[in-house]
Amino acid sequence: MNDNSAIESIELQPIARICGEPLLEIPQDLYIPPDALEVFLDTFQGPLDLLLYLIRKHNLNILDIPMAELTQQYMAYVEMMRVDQLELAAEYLLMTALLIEIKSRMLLPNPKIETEQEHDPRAELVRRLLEYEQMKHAATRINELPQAGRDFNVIQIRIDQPPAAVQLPGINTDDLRNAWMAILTRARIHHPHQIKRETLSVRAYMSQVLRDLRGCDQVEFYELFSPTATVAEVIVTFLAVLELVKELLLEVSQSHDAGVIYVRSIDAAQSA
Amino acid sequence: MSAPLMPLNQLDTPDPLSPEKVKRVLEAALLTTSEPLPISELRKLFNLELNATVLSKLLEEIREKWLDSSVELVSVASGWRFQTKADIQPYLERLTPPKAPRYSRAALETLAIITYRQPVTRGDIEEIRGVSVSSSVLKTLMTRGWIEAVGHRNVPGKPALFATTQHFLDDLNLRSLEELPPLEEMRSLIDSSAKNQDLPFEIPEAHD
Amino acid sequence: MSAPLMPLNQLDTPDPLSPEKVKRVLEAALLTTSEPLPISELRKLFNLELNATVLSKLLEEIREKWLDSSVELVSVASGWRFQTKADIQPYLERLTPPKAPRYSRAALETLAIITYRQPVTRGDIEEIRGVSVSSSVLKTLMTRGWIEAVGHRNVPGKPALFATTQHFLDDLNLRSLEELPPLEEMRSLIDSSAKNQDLPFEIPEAHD
Repeated sequence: MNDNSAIESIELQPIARICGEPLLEIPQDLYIPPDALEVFLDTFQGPLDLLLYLIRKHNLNILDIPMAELTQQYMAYVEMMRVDQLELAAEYLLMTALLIEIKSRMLLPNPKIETEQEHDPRAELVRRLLEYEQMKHAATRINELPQAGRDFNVIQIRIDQPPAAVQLPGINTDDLRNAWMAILTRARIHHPHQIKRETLSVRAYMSQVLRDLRGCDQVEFYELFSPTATVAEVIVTFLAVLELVKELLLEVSQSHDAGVIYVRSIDAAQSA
Repeated sequence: MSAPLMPLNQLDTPDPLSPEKVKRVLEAALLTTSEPLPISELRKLFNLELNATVLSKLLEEIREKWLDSSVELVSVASGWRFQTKADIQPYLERLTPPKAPRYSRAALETLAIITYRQPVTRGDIEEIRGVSVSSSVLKTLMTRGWIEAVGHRNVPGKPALFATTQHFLDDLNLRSLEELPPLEEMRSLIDSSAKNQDLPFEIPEAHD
Repeated sequence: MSAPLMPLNQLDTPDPLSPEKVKRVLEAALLTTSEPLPISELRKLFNLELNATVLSKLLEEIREKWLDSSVELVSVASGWRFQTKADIQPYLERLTPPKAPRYSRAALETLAIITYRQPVTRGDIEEIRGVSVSSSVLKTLMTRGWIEAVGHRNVPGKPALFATTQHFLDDLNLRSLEELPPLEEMRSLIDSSAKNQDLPFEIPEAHD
C-alpha cells in the first residue's frame, strides 16, 4: 500500500502563504522558516495535528522521525513561541519529549515479552493520533451538514393579532395578604407606626354603613340594622357606628328623650 | 415553465430565473421575515435585475395563490408580508396563552390597605405605606370596580373614603371580607420573621 | 369537504373541525413559530382533542403538499418546523447576510468531540486535541445554544461536563444524535510494508 506518490501529487495546494509566497508543503526535515511560524501555528491545531499531517501526507514512519533535528528545531520554535504563546509552546515541547521517549525506547533491546501493551508509549501515541484524526474527520462531516442560518432559514411570519380583548390582572387572597405583610414588615423597619387594634369586620361594616347612607339625607338608626341580621352582626354594626362617630364620619342625633335617633353622614350633612 | 426573465448568471444562480423561480424566492424571503419587505428590498434578492413592475405582478400572483390558505400575503404601508388570517387566531392563542398582566406592588398594597383598613382616605394609605399614592393606582382599582368612594372624611379638603365593593368580593370568590386571610395569622408570620426586637407597633388582630 | 374530526364546540370554534381546517391551523401555527413545535404542543391547538396519530398523519400530508415549494416542513429533534430549502439560500443571503457564523477548526473539532464523546470535560477535549481549548471556543458554542454543561465530574476542581443540546440537533436538521454521520474507521498509521520488524504491540482499533 504505497500511495505515497499519489498523495504527493494531489497535495500541491499551498498549505500557507508567507509574504505572498506559497508554502507548498511542510518539509520532511520539519524546518519551518521563522517568518512562517505564525502561519504554521495557524495551519495546525497543535502538535498532534502536525504529527498526523507528517505521517499521513508524507508517509512518515513514526519510528523514523529524525529526532535530533526535530528536537533542535522544536526548541528554536519554543523559544519564539514563548513570547506570546507559552501554552502552545509547552504542548509542542511535550510532544517532542514524547517522541524522543518513544525513539529511545525503541532503540533499546526489544524485550520480546510485552506483558502490558498499554504501557507502550508508542501504542498510546498511535491511539491518540487515530482518535484525533477520527474527530477531525467528524468535525468536517458535521460542518458539511446543513446548518440553520447558514444553509437554510427557519420560517416565521407574523401572527395577525387583532386588538385582543384587554385582559385584566387577576389577584387572589394570597396576593392581598402578601401585600399587607410587606407593608407591615416595611413599617417595622422604617418607622414606628401606630396601627390601631380593630377588627376587620367592624371596618367592613363601617364601609357598609357609609354606603347605606350615601345619597340619603339621614336615616333612622334602626334602619341601619337588617331585620335578618344575627346578633353578632347587630353588635358589629353598632360598633361600626360608634367607630364612625368617633372618626367624625357620622352624626347621630336625637331631638328628645326616647325620640327617633337619626344617623347622617357628616359628609352628607356638609354638602347638604 | 415560462421563459427566463433574465439571462442566467452561471456563477451566481445555477438555474434560469423563471417567473416560477422568482416566485419561489419571493415566497421564501417573505416567509422568513416577520417584518414587511418593500419592493425595493425584494429587488435585492435578484441583484436589482428585476424591476418593481415585474415584482409587483408576481407578488399579486402569489397573493392570489395563497387566498384559500390560513395565511395571507398583504401589502401594508412598509411593504409586503405574510400574516395569519383572523379566523386562525383563536387556535393560535391556545398555543401561547397571552401572559396574564399583573398589578404593581403599589396597586396591590393600596388594595390591601383599603381592604383591611376600610374606609380609608388616600392620606391614610399614604401614611401606612410611607409613600405617596398615585392617582392612577386608585383610578385603576376604581375602574376595575373593586373600590369605591363611600363618603368623605370631615377634615379640611374632605378627602374621599375608599372601601372595597361587592364586585371585588365576587371577583375574589369571597362571600364576605371575613373570608380573607385573618390578620392574626399574619402576626405569627411576621413574628417568626422578626428575630429579636419588639415590634414598634401593635399588630392588629382579627377577632370578633 | 371531509367529515368533522370532532364535535363542534359552538362557543370556541365557530366552524366544524374538518381535516382541511386542522391542516390550515397546523400550517398557520408552524409558519408563525420559528422554534420547532412538538406534537404535544400542536395538540394544544385543538384543546388536546386530536390524538398524536391523527396529527402525525395530517402533518405528513402537509409535508407532501409543500414538497415542490421553496419551503419545506421538516421533523427535527424538538418537533416540526418549516424552513427554506437550500437552493434558496444564495438569494436570501443577498437580502440579509447569513446569520450563522462560520466556525474555526478549533471550534468544529471541539464540537465534534463533545458530540461523539459526550459528556466530556474541557480536559477530555484537550487530551484528544493535544492542545488547550480556549474559553472563547466553548463560549461560542454555548452562546449558539449548541452545547451546555450537564453536570460536573467528581474529581478535584469539579470540571463541567459538556454535552450537545437539542437545539444543536434542530439547527442541523436532525432528529437524534443517531442521525449524525457515524465515526469513520481510520486507516492504520503504521505501514505494514514498513521496513521495521514486527511490531511489538497490537495497533488499537478506532472504535466509538
